Amino acid sequence: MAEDYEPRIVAFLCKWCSSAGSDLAGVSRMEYPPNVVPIQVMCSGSVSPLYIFSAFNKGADGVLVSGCHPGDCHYIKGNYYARRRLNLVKKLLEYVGLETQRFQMSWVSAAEGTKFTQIIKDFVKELKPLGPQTKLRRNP
Amino acid sequence: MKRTGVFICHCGINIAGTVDVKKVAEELAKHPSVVHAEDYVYMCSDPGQNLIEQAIREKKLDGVVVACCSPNLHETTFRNAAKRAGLNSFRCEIANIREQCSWVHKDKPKATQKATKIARSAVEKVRQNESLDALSVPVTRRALVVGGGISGLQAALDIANTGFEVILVERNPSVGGHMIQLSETFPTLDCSQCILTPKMVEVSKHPKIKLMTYSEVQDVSGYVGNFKVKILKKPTYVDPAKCTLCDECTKVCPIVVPNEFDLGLTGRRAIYIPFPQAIPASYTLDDKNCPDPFTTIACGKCADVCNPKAIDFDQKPEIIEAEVGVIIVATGYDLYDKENMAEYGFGKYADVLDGLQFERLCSASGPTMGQILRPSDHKEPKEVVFIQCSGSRDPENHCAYCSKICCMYTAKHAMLYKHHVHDGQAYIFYIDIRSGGKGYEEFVQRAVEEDGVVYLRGKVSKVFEEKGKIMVWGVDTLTGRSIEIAADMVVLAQAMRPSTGAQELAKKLKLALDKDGFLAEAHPKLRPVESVTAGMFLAGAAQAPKDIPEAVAQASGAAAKAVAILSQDRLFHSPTVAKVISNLCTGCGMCVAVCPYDALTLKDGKVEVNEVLCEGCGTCTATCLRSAIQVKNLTQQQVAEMINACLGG
Amino acid sequence: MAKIEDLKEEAKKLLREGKVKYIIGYGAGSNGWLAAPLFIKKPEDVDKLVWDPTCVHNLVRFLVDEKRRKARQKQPDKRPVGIMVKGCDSRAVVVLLQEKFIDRSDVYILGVSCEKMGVVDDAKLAKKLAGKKAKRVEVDAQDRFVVTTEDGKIEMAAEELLAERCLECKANFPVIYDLLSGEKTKRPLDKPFGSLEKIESLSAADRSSFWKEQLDRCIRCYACRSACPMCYCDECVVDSINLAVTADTTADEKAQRIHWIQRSAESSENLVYHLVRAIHLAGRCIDCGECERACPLDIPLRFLNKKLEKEAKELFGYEVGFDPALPALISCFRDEDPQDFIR
Amino acid sequence: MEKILAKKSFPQWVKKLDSWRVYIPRKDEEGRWNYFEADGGEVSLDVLQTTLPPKKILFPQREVFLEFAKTLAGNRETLEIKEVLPEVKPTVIIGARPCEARAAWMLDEVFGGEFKDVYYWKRRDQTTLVGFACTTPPSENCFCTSVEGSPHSEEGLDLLLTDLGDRYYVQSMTAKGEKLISAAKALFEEPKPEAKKQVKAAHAESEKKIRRQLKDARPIAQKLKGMFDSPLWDEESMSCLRCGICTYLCPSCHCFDIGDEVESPSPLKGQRVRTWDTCQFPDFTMHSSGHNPRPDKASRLRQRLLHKFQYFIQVYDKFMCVGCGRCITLCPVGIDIIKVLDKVRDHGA
Repeated sequence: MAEDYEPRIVAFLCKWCSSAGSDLAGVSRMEYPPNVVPIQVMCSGSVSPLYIFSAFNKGADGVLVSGCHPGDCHYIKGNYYARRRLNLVKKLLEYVGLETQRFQMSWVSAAEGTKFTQIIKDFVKELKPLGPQTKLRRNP
Repeated sequence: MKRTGVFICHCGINIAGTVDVKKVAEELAKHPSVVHAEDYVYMCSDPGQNLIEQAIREKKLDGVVVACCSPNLHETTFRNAAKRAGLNSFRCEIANIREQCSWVHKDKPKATQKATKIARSAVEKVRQNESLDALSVPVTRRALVVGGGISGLQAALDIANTGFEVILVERNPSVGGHMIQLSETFPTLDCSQCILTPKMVEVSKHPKIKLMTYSEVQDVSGYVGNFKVKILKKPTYVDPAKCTLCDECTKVCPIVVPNEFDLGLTGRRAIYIPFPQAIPASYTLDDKNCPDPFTTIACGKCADVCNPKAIDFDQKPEIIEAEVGVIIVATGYDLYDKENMAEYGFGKYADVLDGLQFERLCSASGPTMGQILRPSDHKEPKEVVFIQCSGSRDPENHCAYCSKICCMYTAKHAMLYKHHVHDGQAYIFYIDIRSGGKGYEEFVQRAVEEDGVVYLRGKVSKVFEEKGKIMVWGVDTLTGRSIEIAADMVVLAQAMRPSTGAQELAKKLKLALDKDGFLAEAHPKLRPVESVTAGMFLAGAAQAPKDIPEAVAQASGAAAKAVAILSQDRLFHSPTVAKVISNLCTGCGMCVAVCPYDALTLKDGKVEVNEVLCEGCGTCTATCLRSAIQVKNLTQQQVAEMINACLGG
Repeated sequence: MAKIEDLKEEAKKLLREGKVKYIIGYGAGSNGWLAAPLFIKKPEDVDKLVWDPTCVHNLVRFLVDEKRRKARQKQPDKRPVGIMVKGCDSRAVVVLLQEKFIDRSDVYILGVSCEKMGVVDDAKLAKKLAGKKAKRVEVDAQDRFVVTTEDGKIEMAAEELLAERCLECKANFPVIYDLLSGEKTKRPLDKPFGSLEKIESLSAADRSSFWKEQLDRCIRCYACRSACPMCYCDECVVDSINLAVTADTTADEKAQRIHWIQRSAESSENLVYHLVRAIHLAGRCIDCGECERACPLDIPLRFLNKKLEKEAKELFGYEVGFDPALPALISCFRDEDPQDFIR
Repeated sequence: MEKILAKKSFPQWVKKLDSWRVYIPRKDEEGRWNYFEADGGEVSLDVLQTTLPPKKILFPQREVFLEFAKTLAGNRETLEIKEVLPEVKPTVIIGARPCEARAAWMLDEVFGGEFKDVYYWKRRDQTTLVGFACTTPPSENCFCTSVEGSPHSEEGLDLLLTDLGDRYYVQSMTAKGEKLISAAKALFEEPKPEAKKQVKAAHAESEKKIRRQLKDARPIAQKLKGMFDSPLWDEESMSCLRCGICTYLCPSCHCFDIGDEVESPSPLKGQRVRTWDTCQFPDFTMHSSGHNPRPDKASRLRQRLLHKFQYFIQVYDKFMCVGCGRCITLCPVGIDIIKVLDKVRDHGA
């Protein structure tokens, strides 16, 4: 793969934990690759499978959904629904041949700036060798 | 919306150091719905805010995006600025290009590109934002407290003392809860009844508190500030106003049943007063046992001897409806059921007791008038074995959690025993000693040093009766020796469980329970006294095992939270709540099932949103198969465009 | 195969007494060997009902039409509709009840047990006959298929002709019914998801090219979702239209049409369409196979839905179409739901 | 021009057509017939009916009309619009059935006339249709003879090949057809008189082999005029699923939708495309007011039949049905256009 290939990642971050954790990474001046563009949602439970399919369709090379750890959801149980729903999405995407690394989910608390940073670093590292995502992408 | 303004903050060099803010403004100006884009060194400063206000007025902006720091910091600042210029505050959105961009990247062109995407995505969002006004509802300035134990009493008093009305509902004939059964309390050994009864009296006399004993909550509807409750008042068949407490009725009553207050160590009549200091001070005719279920005839002897004619057999259950603004649930605990501890001979041998029974034996008002005697033969026990963690910390067989107070009360029990029986010996089997708390560790040390209590680290393997003794086999894991004690009495520190009926009540109140059946708090760290439902609060052992000072503290905390609501005329609520696109809704109810706040209901085959209950989490949105439910100002349409913006360019 | 004389008697009685509006059943097809849906309004037409292994259709789909029809009528006839269901179809009724799409009182369920049999797979039959045309497909007393062609009769063992889904059937007799024809014969099922193994064992790249090849054929005629009893939405989320507009719908609302995918039958759009359909059927598909059968381009759609059925079972212990009181798969969770895929 | 082509020379002929893009029906592993680009490989001659008619080549399911993009230069916003016309290489469709060619001839009428559809004609003008006379009906539901067609109809075709055992009898109707013959002149021979007789016989025989028949198509068309409000439509559409099979796979159905596919809203960029659409989809007639003049399956089935057997005849004096039988064969619930029209004929009788 070309050295200058930069994967494009959309990250759906829940407002209360993961977006706050990402803020903490900023406040702590941690550094991670700029390949990820965040979209703040209220809760990981609100992330529809359609968002994920759509992101890949519009050209994302990777999609991340991040929410509060189990038991810590600001809305009590939204992340549990997300966990179940997105597990199915992941299995389905793998089944149609999308590389398993392209769709990821994580629990990042408001205190886990380091974890968020590491997740993004790893994600970019894992996506690079795969090259651009073309399977769901319109007009690749 | 077609007239969006974009304002890019340099934040000194915090943003401008890594992001080419001019370039971002330039790029954003190309967006078809952006009519104004500018950058400024500190947007949050007064001149910065003025720029925004001025642009809104001059360019008739109908949407504003401020690309700056995290929305947690200045969203309110900029929304207020927008509002001052006559723009609805919900038409202002923040693009976080500092914490989530400039501070975490070094490559300027790439950071600039990313900041552009973040800002564009915010433009897409704001373009479709609706103007919204905060929702507001009036508040019924009255509280309901469920449970008349120490937590409920404390919460009721704290609220009433601020001047708001309180309805206190207790299902037993008297308030007092488990605390009134205790003899002395750790770590100070002051008399439990002596410190509790003044509070009970205060509650009963308080002009702002309506005490409803022998009553149960039947139904709750409504939402924060506006709950409607139905309370079932069970008949006591005795008019407390007329009753003189002469006690003639109990003398003639022929029916004897186990006394709940003494945990079955004594009996009571079918007409009874639970304990002498009961509040309200009155008798109750227990209609489960009178008339005798076998003869089904009420003998009427009590009424015959009642001079003031206080007994009224015609009393009927009453349903009392009330409106309240907040609800505090303080339903307390029960001890782990005896049936479950057959391994320790509990329920099989009369001299194997639980902690509360032992409290009664120690109590001056108890069945033995404060003398510690074996229930089986009324002899003084000379060797007593106390077993901690009886049912606690045993995930395989019993409860996984630690019941928290047992270490302390067992130390107290052993100490009290030694104070009564100076030549006796107390043994305590324990797993760990958990004595965190003010004066607690010293208290345990005192038990060991002053009262010679023998602590044995290990589990008891077998308890059985032999020649009038209760044989206790166990292992001291510190020495590795097996231990055999021929005890006269065994006291089990039973695990604490949520009180019976709490689960049923939780269902009525639509409160969540944790995996052990205790009421779930809204957040384990940050919102420990709030329930998951707005306007409902938790106090005492109903939420988790806790001791008296903790229960009192939580009760006061819950009261303060309750008063914070009651002290307002109206409650305001974020308007970014769910809305239903009715033509698309098929009424399948999937969203209703996932809503954590019971904000959704099915009516005539369509879903309806109770906006006051909705917190706008959007889990319903992702669940709906037909996109028929959307959160205002973060609709799927908006997210779809945001996704597009994040990937474009 | 069960005899349906009792069912016919009941059907006649229901129609005679006016207890049902009409009965949806199977009749002889007008063309070829396959049965066709039959709508019976008069008792004398009941004898046109047939029950044989060519009764492949899931008639529950027509309850969706019935609901739409009722919604258009000012004073709808509220009597139930009688409907013939096989085991699989009955599970579709359960899902519709679960999703409150219909009420139990809307249907009079005439259940028929497949007993040891099932329905014929048209592709398998075509392959077996290699160009010859079948006129009739019957079952003999030994549960073997007898296929009548122009050149005479051919006998075949059940497994050779039965649809793959019948070989993986979890409910060969109805799980909900008002009247049941035939026996409740349980049959062993060693590999409930055996047919998936072939695709699952492929590498990611091979799976990708397999599905690309299959889905590139899609012409978006939407026969799959049209044949599906669970695709009862008035407007599918992938349609960038707003069918459900009324006179009160504002221009703004009309403008807010989400273009999740394009209508164009292109590789990416076809794939996303089928992914959305699969995920929306997770925990709802009862494997009646109608989408696959209806597809004129023979796309093996069942493998998409079956995969998620398998995951629902293995990950969450969820089985669809047996209990109308159960919450939907994605409307519930267990504390111990797997999360090994989460970082 | 009439010629003879030996069957063994047929693949050679196809190979010689290298300055054309050649489409030919081929069977895939699963036994499905479809039109594929002939890549010089095997050419199969026992062609059954393809699932999709060659309509998809003349009138593709998706066609870009124009591309648009907004640009900002200084303060001036400009919308750039670029027409996209199909770049078409001369194309031959070999193996088209006479009915399918008749359908192309109908598409010509629709997309031609006073307002010519440039996109269609860009392709059509470059396309040569080589038909195979159906000496064996390719489908058990063929009924071309009932709708004024025949298994050896020449309408719309440039060449017609008739199977005479070891050779084809080749009739050329147009200059386009002759061009194909001249591309490999050496392979073609002059027919002998008895071959002419044979071909006539084969054609006559082929008509007899058509198994299905719709009687009195013209009188039915007349009768349909009075049946707009008939309860028949309701009954016949009961089992309809409202899918698009019958129309998408129909060689003569040609309805389409035009829409914008926006690739990026900022800066605005996208394409205007034409895609197939069908009267069988509920949103086909949806008005932006929310009113739908064809709100149910009955009205949509009626539309399909009236378009084919009434409206089209009024305008072009032709049935817009060529009797290929695809809609019958592939309907998942067995709706049979012949049976429905039979009922129309017998209605009220």
